[in-house]
Amino acid sequence: MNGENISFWEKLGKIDRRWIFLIIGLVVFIPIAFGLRMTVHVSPAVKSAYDTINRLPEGSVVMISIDYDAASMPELQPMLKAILRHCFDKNLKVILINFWPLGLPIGNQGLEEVAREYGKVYGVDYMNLGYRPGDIAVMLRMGTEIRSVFYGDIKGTPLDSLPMMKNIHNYDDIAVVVGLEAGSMGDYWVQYVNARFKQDMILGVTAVMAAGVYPYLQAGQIKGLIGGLKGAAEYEKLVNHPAFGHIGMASQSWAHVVIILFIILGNIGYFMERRRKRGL
Amino acid sequence: MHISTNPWVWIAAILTLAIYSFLYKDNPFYKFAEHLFMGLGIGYGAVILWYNSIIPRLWNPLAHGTSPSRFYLLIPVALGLLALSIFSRRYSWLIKYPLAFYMGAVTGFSVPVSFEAYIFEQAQGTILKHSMFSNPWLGISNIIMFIGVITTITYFYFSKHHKGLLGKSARVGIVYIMLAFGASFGYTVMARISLLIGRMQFLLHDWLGIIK
Amino acid sequence: MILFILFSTITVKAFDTPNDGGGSITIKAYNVPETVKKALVYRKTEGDTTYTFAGVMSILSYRYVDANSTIKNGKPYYYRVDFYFPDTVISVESDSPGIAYAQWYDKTKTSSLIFLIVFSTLVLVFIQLAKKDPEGLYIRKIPALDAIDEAVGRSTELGKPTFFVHGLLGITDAGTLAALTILRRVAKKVAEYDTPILVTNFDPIVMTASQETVKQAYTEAGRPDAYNEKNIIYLTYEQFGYTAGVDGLMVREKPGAIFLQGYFFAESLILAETGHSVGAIQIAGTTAKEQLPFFVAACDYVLIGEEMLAASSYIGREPVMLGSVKGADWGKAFLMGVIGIGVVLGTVGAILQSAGNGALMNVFEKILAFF
Amino acid sequence: MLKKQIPLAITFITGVIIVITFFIPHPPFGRLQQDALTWYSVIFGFTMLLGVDSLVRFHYRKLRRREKGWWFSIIFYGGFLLSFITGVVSEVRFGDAFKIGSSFMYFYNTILIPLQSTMFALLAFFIASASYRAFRARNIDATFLLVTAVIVMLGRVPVGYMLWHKLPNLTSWILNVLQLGPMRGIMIGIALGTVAMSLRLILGIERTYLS
Repeated sequence: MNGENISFWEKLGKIDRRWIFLIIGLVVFIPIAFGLRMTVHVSPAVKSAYDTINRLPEGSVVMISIDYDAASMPELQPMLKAILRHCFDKNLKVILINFWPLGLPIGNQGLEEVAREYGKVYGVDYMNLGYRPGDIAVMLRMGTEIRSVFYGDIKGTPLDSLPMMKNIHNYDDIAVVVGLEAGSMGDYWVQYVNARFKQDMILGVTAVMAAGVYPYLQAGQIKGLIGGLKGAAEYEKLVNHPAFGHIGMASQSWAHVVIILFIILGNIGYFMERRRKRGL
Repeated sequence: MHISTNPWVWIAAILTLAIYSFLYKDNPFYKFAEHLFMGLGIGYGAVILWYNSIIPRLWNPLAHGTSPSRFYLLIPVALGLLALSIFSRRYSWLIKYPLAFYMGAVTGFSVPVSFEAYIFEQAQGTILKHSMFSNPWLGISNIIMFIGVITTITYFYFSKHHKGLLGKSARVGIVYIMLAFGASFGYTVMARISLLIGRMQFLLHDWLGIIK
Repeated sequence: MILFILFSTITVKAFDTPNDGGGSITIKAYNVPETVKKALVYRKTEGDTTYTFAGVMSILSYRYVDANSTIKNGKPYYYRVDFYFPDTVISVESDSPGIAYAQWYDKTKTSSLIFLIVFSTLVLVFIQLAKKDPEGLYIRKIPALDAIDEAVGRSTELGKPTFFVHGLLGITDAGTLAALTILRRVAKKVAEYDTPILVTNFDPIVMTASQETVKQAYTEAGRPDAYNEKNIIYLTYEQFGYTAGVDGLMVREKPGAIFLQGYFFAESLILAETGHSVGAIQIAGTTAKEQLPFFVAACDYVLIGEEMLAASSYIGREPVMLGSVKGADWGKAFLMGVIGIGVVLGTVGAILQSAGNGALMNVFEKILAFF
Repeated sequence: MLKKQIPLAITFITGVIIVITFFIPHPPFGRLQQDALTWYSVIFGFTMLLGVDSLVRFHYRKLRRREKGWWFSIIFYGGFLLSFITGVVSEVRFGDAFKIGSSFMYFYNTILIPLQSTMFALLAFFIASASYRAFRARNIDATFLLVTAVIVMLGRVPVGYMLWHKLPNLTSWILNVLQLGPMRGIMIGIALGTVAMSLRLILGIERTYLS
C-alpha cells in the first residue's frame, strides 16, 4: 500500500495521536485562559443543597469536612469555594475539619482565600479544626464534645480562646455538615453522624462517586448532593458567582465534544478504507 | 498577569511541563522528572512503610510492650530475615519459607472474604426483590440486569464447549460485557478531563497568574 | 403524668454481644418515644459506686455495643441510659447486668460455611474424578493465552525485547499469582527463543517470586545459564512513579511484546497507550474490573477477570487443575441455581402479594435472609 | 524435603487455620487473622529492603559503567535521599511525617504532588487517543462498545442535555442497569475463580511460587 492511494477521508482514520493531544490540550486550555463560560442548568439535587444552607438563620454554624487531597482538587475545590461564598454572604459561621491529612493545606488555602474576599475574621467568623486520626471514632466523639478530640485548632490555639467556639460543643450546635468527599468518608458521615445524631448533611462528591451516593439523597439521609465539576458549576450559578466550575465545565464539555468528533472521524476513515479494500 | 515569585511553584511548574513533554516524545526533561520521581517514590515508600508497620507493629510492642505474647513477633522477624537469604547464592531457596507463609495467609483470607464480600453481596443484589417491581419499568429494568448477570457468568464457564444454549448465553454475555465496558469508559472520561483542568489551573493561575 | 408514662415504658436490656470473641456487651433500649434527641450510655461494675460514661447510643437502632477495653469476660456490668427529650432527661437502668463471654461459632457466617463446604466438595470431587479419568476433560479456548507464543515469537523476529509489567498489588492478590503463572510461560518461551526479557515490579515480594519463577522457567527450557537476575527489576513504591518508570523503559527499549498482568489502577491506560505507541503486541490481564474497559480498548488481547485466574489450568493442562476448574464451574451452576430460584420466588411472590397472598413472599424473604 | 515439602506444609497449615478462624470468634482463634496480618506487614517491611537494594544496585551499575544516560542515576539518588532524609527527620521531630510545617510535607506538596497529579492527568490525553483508535465499528461487539461509550460521554455534560433533555436519564439507566449486570457477573466470576485458586494453593496443586 503506498501513500498516494489513500484518500483524504481515509487519512482521517490514521491521525497521529499527537494531533489529538494538541487539540485536547487546546480545548481545555482556551476556555480556562480566556474565561469562556458555559450555561449551566441547575439540577434538583444541587438546588436542594443550596436551599438547605440558604434557609439557615444568620449566625448558624456550618461544618465543612475536607475529605479529599490533591488528586480530586480540580473537582472539589470549586465546590468548597462556592459553598464558602454562600456561607460568608449569608453571615454564617464556618468550621473546617479534615479527615484526609493530605487535604489539610488544600482546604485551608481555599478557606483563607474566600474569607479574605469577604473580610471575615479568623476565630470570629470561621475556623479550621485541622486533622485528627481516627475517622469514625473522631466523628462519634464530636457527638458529645468537639473538645474531646480537638484540643486546639489547626495551629494549636485552644478552642475556648476562639470567640465563635464558646457555644459550640457538639452536633447540636452545628446546623449543617457539608462533606466534600473523594472516598469513603462520606459514607461514614451518613451512616454514623446522620444516623446517630440526626445531623443534617449535604454531600459534595467527585463525578465518579455521584451515582454511588445518590441513594442517600433518595432516602432523605442527605439534604442535597453536589456531584463533580458540573455540580460545582451549578452551585456557582446559584450563589451568582460563576467561577472555576463554569470555566472548567466549558473545558469539560468541549473536550467531550472533541473526543466524540475524533471517534466519528476515526469511523469515517475506517469505513472509507474498508470500502476501498472491498472495491479492489 | 502576576507570575509567581515563589521558587517552589516554579519547581512544580517545571516538573509539570517536563512530564507533559513526554506526550510529544521521550526527552531529557522527562527523563529527569522520571528519575527524580522514582527516587522520591522509593524513599517515600521506605519511610512510610517503616513508620506505619515496623515501628508500631514490631518495635513498639517488643520494646515497650508487656504482654508475653509479644515474643511471637519474633517469628515474622525470622521469616523476614529468611527473605533476605536471596542475597546468598547457596541459601536463596530459604525465601520459599516466607513465601509459603504468605501464600497460606492469602488463601486463608481470600476464601471467606470472597464469599462474604463478593459472591453473597452480588447474588443478593441480583435476586429480584419485591420493591424492584414497584413499577413496570423498574421491573423490566431489573430483569434486563438479571439476564446480564447470568449470561456474563456463563461466558466464564470454562469446562464445556460454548455450543447450543450455553453458547448462545455466552454470546449474549459478551454483548452485555461490551455494553458495560463502553459505559464505564464513557463514564470515566469526565473525571480524567477534570485532572487536566486541574493542572491547567495550576499553570495558569498559581504559576503564570493569567487567570484569577 | 406524661413523664410517668414515659418512664414506665422505656426498658433497657444489657446482654452479651453474640457471635464475637468476648469483651463486649450490647445495650438495647425498647419503647423509646420518637421525640428523643440523644441517648447517653453509662456503665458500672462490681465495686464501682458511680456510673462512668460509656458512649452514645444510636437513636435510630436504639442499640449500643460497649467494647471498652476494660470489659472482662464473665464479670457483670450494670448500665444506665440517659434519654434526652426536648424538655426533660430520663434515666433508665438495665433490668439485669450484662456479662460478656466468647463464642465458639459465629452464627452469622453459616451461609459462608455452607457455601464453602459445597464449593470445596465440588472442587475436590472433580479433582478426584479427573485423576481417575483424565480423558474427556475440556477447557474452552482463551485466545489471549494462545497468543503468548505468537507475541514472544514476533518480538524475537523483530529483535526486540519482551516486557512483563506486574500490577500494583502484592502477592496476596489472586491476580498477581495468576500473573506469575503467565510469567512462567512467557519466560519459558523467551528462554527457548533466546530473546531478552524485562520484568518490572512494584512490590518487592512479587519481585523475588518473579525471580524464582523466571529462573525455574529457564531451567525447564534447558538454559539455566542464560538466566539473569538483573532482568527482573524493582522500580519504585509509588503508583505514578512506577507508571513514569515503565513508560520511560517502554519508549527507550521499544519492546516487541508487552504483558500487562496483575491488578492495576488508573495507570492502566497510561501504560497501555504508551505500549501501543511503540508498536508492541500487548496482552493484558487483570481482575480489576474498573480497568478492564481501558485494556479492552487499548490492547490486542485481554484476559477478562476469571479468564486470568484459569490461566494456570489452561497453560498446564494437568488433569487435577482441569478438574478443579470443572468443579468451580459446577459451583457456578449451583450459585446460578440459587439466584434463579430466588428470582422466580421473588417475582411470583411479588405478583401473588399484589393479589393478596403473602405466604410465598415469606418463604422468599427467608431465603434472602440466608445470604 | 526442606525445599519443597516443608513450604507446602506451611502453606497448607496457615491456609487451613486462617479459614477456620474466620468462623470461630473465641480467643485465641478470633485474633489469629489480625495477628497474621501484622506478621504479614512485618515480613513486608523486611522485603522492602530487597526492593531498595535492587533499585540502588541497578543505578549503581549504570553509574559505574557510565552507561548511556548515567547521570540520570544521580538524579535518582538525589530524589531517594531527599525523601528518605526529610521523612526520617520529620518523623523524629514531629512524630508524623505529614504534619504541616514538616520538611517532608513541604517536599511532598511541592514536588511529589505535582509529579503525581501531572502523571495522572496524562490520562486526559490518553483517554482521547484510545477512544479515537478503539471505538470503531469493526464488528458488532465493537459497535456496542462504541455506542454506549458515546451516549454516556455525551449524557454527562451540559451539551448532552441541550441535544436531548432525556439524555442524562438514559445515561443513568445505562449505568445502573446495563453496566451493573455484567459487572456483577464479572465480580462473581473473579470471586469464584479466587476461591478455586486458593483451594488449589492450599492443596499444593498450584505451586508456581515454589517452582
